Amino acid sequence: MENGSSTTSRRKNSWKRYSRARVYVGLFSSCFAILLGIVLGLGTFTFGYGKGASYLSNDPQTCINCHVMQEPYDTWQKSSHHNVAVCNDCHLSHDPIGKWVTKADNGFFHSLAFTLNDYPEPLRIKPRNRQVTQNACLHCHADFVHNMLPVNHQEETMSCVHCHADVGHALHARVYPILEPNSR
Amino acid sequence: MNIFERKQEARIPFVRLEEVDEVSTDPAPWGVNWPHQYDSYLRTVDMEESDYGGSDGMTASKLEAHPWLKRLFAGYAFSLDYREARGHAYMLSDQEKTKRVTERKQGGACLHCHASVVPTYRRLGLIEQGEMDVTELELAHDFNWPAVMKGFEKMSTMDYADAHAEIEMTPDGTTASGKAHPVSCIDCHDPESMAIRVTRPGFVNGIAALAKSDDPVPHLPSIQRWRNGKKDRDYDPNRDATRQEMRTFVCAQCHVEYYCATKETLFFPWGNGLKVEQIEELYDNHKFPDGSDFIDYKHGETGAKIYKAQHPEFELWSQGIHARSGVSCADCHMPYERKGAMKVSSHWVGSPLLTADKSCQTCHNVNAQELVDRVHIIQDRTKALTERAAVAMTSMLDAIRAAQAAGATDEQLAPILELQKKGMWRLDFISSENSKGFHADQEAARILGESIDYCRQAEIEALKLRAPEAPEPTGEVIEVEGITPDDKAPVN
Amino acid sequence: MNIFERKQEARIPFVRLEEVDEVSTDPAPWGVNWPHQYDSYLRTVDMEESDYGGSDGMTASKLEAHPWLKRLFAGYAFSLDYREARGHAYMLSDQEKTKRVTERKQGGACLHCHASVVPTYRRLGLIEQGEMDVTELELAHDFNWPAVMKGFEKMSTMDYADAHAEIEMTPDGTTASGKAHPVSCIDCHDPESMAIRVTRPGFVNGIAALAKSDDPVPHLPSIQRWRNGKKDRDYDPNRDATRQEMRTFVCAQCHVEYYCATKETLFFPWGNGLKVEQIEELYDNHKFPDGSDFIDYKHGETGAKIYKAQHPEFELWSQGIHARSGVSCADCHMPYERKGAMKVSSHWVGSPLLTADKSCQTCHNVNAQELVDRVHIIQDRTKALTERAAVAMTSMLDAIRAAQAAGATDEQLAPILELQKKGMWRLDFISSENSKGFHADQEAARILGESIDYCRQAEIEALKLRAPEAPEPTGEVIEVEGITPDDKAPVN
Ligand code: HEC
Ligand code: HEC
Ligand code: HEC
Ligand code: HEC
Ligand code: HEC
Ligand code: HEC
Ligand code: HEC
Ligand code: HEC
Ligand code: HEC
Ligand code: HEC
Ligand code: HEC
Ligand code: HEC
Ligand code: HEC
Ligand code: HEC
Ligand SMILES: [Ca+2]
Ligand SMILES: [Ca+2]
Repeated sequence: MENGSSTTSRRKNSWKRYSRARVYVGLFSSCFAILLGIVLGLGTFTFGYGKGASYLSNDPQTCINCHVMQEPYDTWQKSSHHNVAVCNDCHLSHDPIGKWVTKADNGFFHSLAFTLNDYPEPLRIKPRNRQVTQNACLHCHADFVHNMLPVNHQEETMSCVHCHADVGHALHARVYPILEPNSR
Repeated sequence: MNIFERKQEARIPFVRLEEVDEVSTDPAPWGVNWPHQYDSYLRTVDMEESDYGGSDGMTASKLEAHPWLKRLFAGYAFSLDYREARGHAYMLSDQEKTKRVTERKQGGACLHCHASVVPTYRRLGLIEQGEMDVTELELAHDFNWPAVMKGFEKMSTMDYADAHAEIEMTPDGTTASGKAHPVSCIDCHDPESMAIRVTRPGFVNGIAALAKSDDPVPHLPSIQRWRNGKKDRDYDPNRDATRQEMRTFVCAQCHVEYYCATKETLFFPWGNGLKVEQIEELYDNHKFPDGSDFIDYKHGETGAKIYKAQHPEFELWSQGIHARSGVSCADCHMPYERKGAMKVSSHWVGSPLLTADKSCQTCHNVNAQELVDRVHIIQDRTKALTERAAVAMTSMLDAIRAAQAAGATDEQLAPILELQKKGMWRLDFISSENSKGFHADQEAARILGESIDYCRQAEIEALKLRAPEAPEPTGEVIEVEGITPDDKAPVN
Repeated sequence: MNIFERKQEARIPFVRLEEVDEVSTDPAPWGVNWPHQYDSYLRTVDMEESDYGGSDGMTASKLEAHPWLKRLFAGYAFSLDYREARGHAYMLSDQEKTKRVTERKQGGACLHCHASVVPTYRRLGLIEQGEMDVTELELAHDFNWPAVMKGFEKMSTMDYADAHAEIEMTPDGTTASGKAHPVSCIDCHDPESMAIRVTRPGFVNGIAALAKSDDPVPHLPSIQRWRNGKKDRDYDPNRDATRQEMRTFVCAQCHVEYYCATKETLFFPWGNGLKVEQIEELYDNHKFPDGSDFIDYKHGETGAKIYKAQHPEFELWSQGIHARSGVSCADCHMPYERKGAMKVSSHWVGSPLLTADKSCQTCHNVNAQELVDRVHIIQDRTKALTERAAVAMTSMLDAIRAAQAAGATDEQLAPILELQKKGMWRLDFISSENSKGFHADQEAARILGESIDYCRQAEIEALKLRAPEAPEPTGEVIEVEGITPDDKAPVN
């Protein structure tokens, strides 16, 4: 019976996500309408140059169509996950609708930012996308970290990257450049 | 970087083989349901060593290791017996055995942090509230904060032996007669949901007082949130705190500075803030219910009014970079460990230096030895400065006693004894804190620097009482010479 | 993958439009080849502010901001004029203008760190080696360390004006007559390969001496490697250091404690190690070539022999967690900035607080304001402790002068003046260090704590000289009272 209650809770949860997703779709299309004009005005639209379509593929290679993705890519290759997870495993929502929404709005807005050359340096993930990555961790590790899940819906789960900052790539990793290898 | 994520799917409730409820102070039945945590919890009887008595099993006497402590505590029970801490399993028996209890009268409040005492608070509270005989069912039924608070206040008026006896009269979930247990699952967990919670009235009152203060606490975001809210009720950690904060608060129920004698109900002095000078200021302005000035003891050698500091781990941690970065006590002292296909929190609470790989390495990408070395660098600096402050403290005492022998009046001595109090309070604050400065390294050094200054100032003022008026300085001040004297030395 | 490797990739081949060689102290031609770096280098004339005078453009007088500095430096040229630092572009003109130079005779060695002086060293060296007329071609041809060393020693014997004139007689790559420039590309870069290099004899000698010492330097692994090697030659940073170490060494050519007057050739006192007490010990045992004891100045008020500390940024950084973690000066002070598709090192060297995102966020995943706040917490603690130490220092001076006025003998005063020296050395070490403790926060607090202790001890000893013998303490020591007085106060 306890199990029963928790499965219903799961269903409730994914419903929440679904409705959120719909909001995005709406938001996305309207932004698109407005911004398309500006962007076309700018001439070469990076979505083409940057093979914006790459956002629709799973091959990390396609991410580095934009040099700003080089560093994540390089550090990902040395990360504990490069054999087991590609960019999109962590940066795309794992439920059918959210997935395409994330692709669409990141693909669009990152292309835009790239075109306008307007983005923070170093890059900082946006809260929305951070939630995507957190869900991704759980998508693969939910069972292993079952103990860490909230005991009720009021409670939170600690952010995985609070402790595992560089599983995907050492971007803000507090690294130790000159220490001898054996000090790692 | 925000360190929690909401909107996660909930944990599937545990399958329970044994029922546990609000009287289950005996950990054994919990252990049947959660064997991994129970096993590691039991390991707190183990004694492994790390430097500076971290997790030292011998509980060597600190008084023998640092004879100056005897003079620091002169006139107070701590000068009879003061030892290294050890594992949670020993907390009750060590308290029963200390000369501070066996050779001096102590208050019932002592048990607040040394026994699984909450059901007893509840029972005493219900009695205070006029119930004739309190049934086990009633005790087990729910937490009942009002009753717990009442019982807590009641026990603060009892003496240690009577209070201890009351615990043994309270059922513990297995035997109706009851048995006193050290800290147990029920002290940190809700038996219904297993969520972590705080159960200690001293902490609940103390943290609410802190929330009311205007001390900025960026490391405790939920307090900031409460302050920005309507404030129509007190800050309540069990309702308001984030899970990550709770991973610290469960420890802050005990690892804090406290007042705990029978002139007043046990309290944590956080009404002005958590910094050493804010706590001092609170004591300076505090009056006992009987109207007298707050004091812990009159110093045995000089008669100064002294405040005793005890293990302010939570307070010092609060000033450190880890707190500021959202790193909780449990992150380091209860690291996750793999148990088969699961991750569980180690309940073998002890020195993180013994588990540096799990406690530190997930965040710090260096080998365990390097991490231990870094801790030792910090602790060695703290230790050297502590010994320096101790020398200043003892030579201050000699100077004050000399001034008294020379017939200095109380009026003359008053400001000097005030300096003594400030100097000793700061030295005790850091030497009674158990991380040897690691929890906030620069803050620990700052406090010791101030301690040295106040002790030396007291010594100076005491000397001045005996020295004649200073004569007018006569020696003239030499004019600046050129940096380059004309007689040049031959090069090489 | 770490910062170091990442930066390696940012390296991009460059085309040379202008030839630059070993006389090119004028940065302009370099700027044609490397416009991005040149542009940011030129920005060092900009003046933006951050607290505590970081990158303060006014170069406010530190003497006016902290009057106690006048008494600290009494009898020494620093008491005439001592200001906030500013951008590299000003280093030469600020030196020419300081009253320390205009109103007192100074040595030629001063230019070691304030001008692009190496080709002049080479020219003077060649002359010393007996060459009649040194051609520009010969000067430009190669670095020639032996000649540079000779010229460096030569200039240490000149006085400031003559040395300055020599620089103007040396070609600078654009005009044959030459012009004196502040630190320039050639001081940190090999004109052939653009690799970073060190060019300052003071540093090369100093770091070699450090390598010979047994001070553990885990933050400088190449020194550890050299020590484990055959040691058949001196440690040579340009051959032995890692690139990441070089990113610190280029700064450590100047941002270090030094001796720089004319009684001896300029040197960095690292022969015993880099810690404050190791440097002190080296000075204690050091003799000038003329056989006299090492000293910077006789204190104007007391006659004590004082060591002057100057900007020990490298030494303090060496004791900090960033050094221990392999974080170089350039990582924070010359962060990478995006220039279109490539990343270049910012040559606008200044306060990282003005570029916290680029300087810190590469490693710390928190917002820029939070990083600035963390720095301020550390600096505020350091500042408070510094002011406390300053009070102890001045009241020490008063007490010593009183004792002198009371007729204390030199024998009596000797140990007191020794304490004064220790206390002042430590205070100066931290107050002349320019990060306000950030580079090694706990170490800075430890040093100030010791400074307070030594100054107060000196005051005490000076008082004792005037006070009568201390009487036997009479007051008996009160026995320990029970913690629980029997008269219990009513609860609440
Ligand atoms: C069209 C060029 C381009 C491509 C292709 C690209 N990115 Fe990005 N990406 C950017 C830019 C520009 C930003 C900075 C956006 C900002 O911060 O406003 C960015 C930021 C991000 C961020 C963090 C900022 C945020 O919005 O949360 C993530 C995560 C990310 N990219 C992942 C990816 C992944 C995964 C891929 C491949 C599937 C990819 N990117 C492909 C240009 C690109
Ligand atoms: C194993 C999971 C994982 C993989 C694989 C992964 N990332 Fe990430 N990435 C994360 C997480 C988690 C964060 C957010 C870190 C945080 O919360 O600060 C992140 C953040 C980022 C950011 C924003 C920068 C920042 O630190 O905020 C970029 C850009 C990014 N990833 C790009 C990529 C690219 C490109 C790839 C593939 C080459 C990739 N990631 C692969 C987990 C992953
Ligand atoms: C696509 C599935 C997938 C995703 C998404 C994923 N992981 Fe993993 N992770 C794995 C697998 C498979 C392994 C085992 C790899 C191995 O043993 O080498 C692993 C290993 C790990 C490890 C152990 C290795 C190490 O780095 O210490 C940690 C920790 C970890 N994951 C954390 C995370 C976190 C945190 C996230 C989200 C930011 C995440 N994982 C996202 C599949 C995933
Ligand atoms: C408070 C720190 C902390 C947080 C937060 C945390 N972990 Fe861990 N995690 C650890 C530690 C410590 C270990 C290593 C346990 C061991 O080695 O026995 C670990 C181990 C793991 C492993 C297995 C590593 C291995 O050796 O195979 C995975 C997978 C993992 N964590 C995933 C996660 C995920 C997913 C989250 C977020 C829900 C998370 N962690 C949050 C501390 C943490
Ligand atoms: C970042 C890691 C970290 C955090 C967070 C932390 N500690 Fe510690 N703690 C340590 C280390 C390291 C030591 C030194 C252990 C030693 O010397 O053996 C220590 C020592 C202690 C000791 C003395 C241990 C002994 O063996 O005697 C106690 C008690 C303690 N901490 C309690 C706490 C409490 C309570 C909190 C939260 C308020 C806390 N710690 C937060 C790392 C941490
Ligand atoms: C109910 C009070 C109480 C609570 C709650 C509590 N402690 Fe303790 N703790 C004690 C007492 C009492 C001792 C000393 C036991 C002794 O020496 O007999 C102790 C000892 C310790 C020690 C020293 C252990 C050793 O091996 O030397 C550490 C470390 C410690 N506690 C950390 C924590 C942490 C972390 C938490 C929270 C997860 C915590 N404590 C919660 C009361 C408590
Ligand atoms: C607010 C919580 C709290 C209260 C109240 C408290 N203690 Fe403790 N006690 C602790 C903690 C935490 C430790 C472990 C840290 C340490 O040893 O400093 C400890 C350690 C001890 C120890 C072992 C180390 C030592 O000091 O020799 C004894 C004995 C002890 N307490 C006795 C007492 C007595 C007697 C009282 C009542 C006067 C008392 N305690 C009141 C929290 C408390
Ligand atoms: C001093 C406080 C304290 C005591 C006593 C304590 N726990 Fe815990 N326990 C914690 C903390 C803190 C966590 C981590 C909770 C979180 O992160 O949500 C935890 C987590 C747990 C969890 C969740 C899974 C996990 O491992 O993280 C279980 C189950 C658990 N404890 C069982 C027990 C049992 C059984 C006992 C008694 C034998 C016990 N605890 C005693 C503090 C305590
Ligand atoms: C959950 C993450 C986390 C854990 C666990 C952790 N740290 Fe840290 N530590 C940090 C952060 C964050 C900082 C602040 C600096 C930074 O942002 O990197 C820090 C700073 C430090 C520093 C430098 C600050 C100082 O006081 O000098 C030391 C040393 C250190 N940690 C040691 C340890 C040790 C030892 C442990 C284990 C007992 C530990 N840490 C556990 C995250 C962590
Ligand atoms: C981890 C980052 C970091 C590293 C590494 C570092 N510094 Fe700093 N430095 C700072 C910060 C932050 C300040 C304070 C700036 C302020 O107060 O405005 C500072 C201040 C300074 C100042 C005074 C700046 C001013 O505006 O007056 C100097 C000079 C300096 N550092 C030189 C060095 C040298 C030389 C090294 C290497 C030996 C070094 N720093 C290493 C961060 C760093
Ligand atoms: C040739 C000597 C020399 C070298 C090499 C040198 N500096 Fe300086 N630096 C100076 C002098 C002299 C000043 C003071 C200039 C003035 O105040 O007129 C200064 C000033 C500074 C300041 C204060 C700037 C401000 O805006 O307040 C910082 C920060 C600094 N240096 C950092 C560095 C770093 C980092 C390096 C290495 C990358 C470095 N310096 C290399 C001599 C040098
Ligand atoms: C070993 C290198 C070095 C030597 C030798 C040196 N300086 Fe400096 N000087 C610096 C650095 C680095 C700064 C910037 C940091 C600071 O201001 O503390 C500086 C700052 C200054 C300033 C500006 C701030 C102030 O102190 O008012 C003046 C003026 C100055 N030096 C004059 C001199 C004179 C005169 C001499 C010779 C007696 C000299 N310097 C020798 C490195 C050196
Ligand atoms: C105080 C020392 C110093 C001075 C003066 C200096 N540089 Fe640099 N420069 C550095 C450091 C440190 C680096 C980083 C080198 C590395 O990481 O290998 C660097 C890097 C460079 C690079 C390599 C690409 C990059 O941006 O990292 C170029 C090109 C360069 N500098 C040009 C110049 C020019 C042109 C000048 C004169 C206008 C100059 N430098 C003056 C210290 C200096
Ligand atoms: C190249 C990496 C790197 C850079 C750049 C860097 N840090 Fe750190 N920082 C570290 C590491 C590593 C530690 C040690 C703790 C740890 O291991 O995380 C640390 C520790 C700290 C601490 C805690 C130690 C202390 O003294 O309290 C603070 C605060 C801090 N950094 C601030 C800064 C600021 C501000 C800047 C920029 C001016 C900066 N850091 C730049 C890597 C870096
Ligand atoms: Ca107390
Ligand atoms: Ca000097």
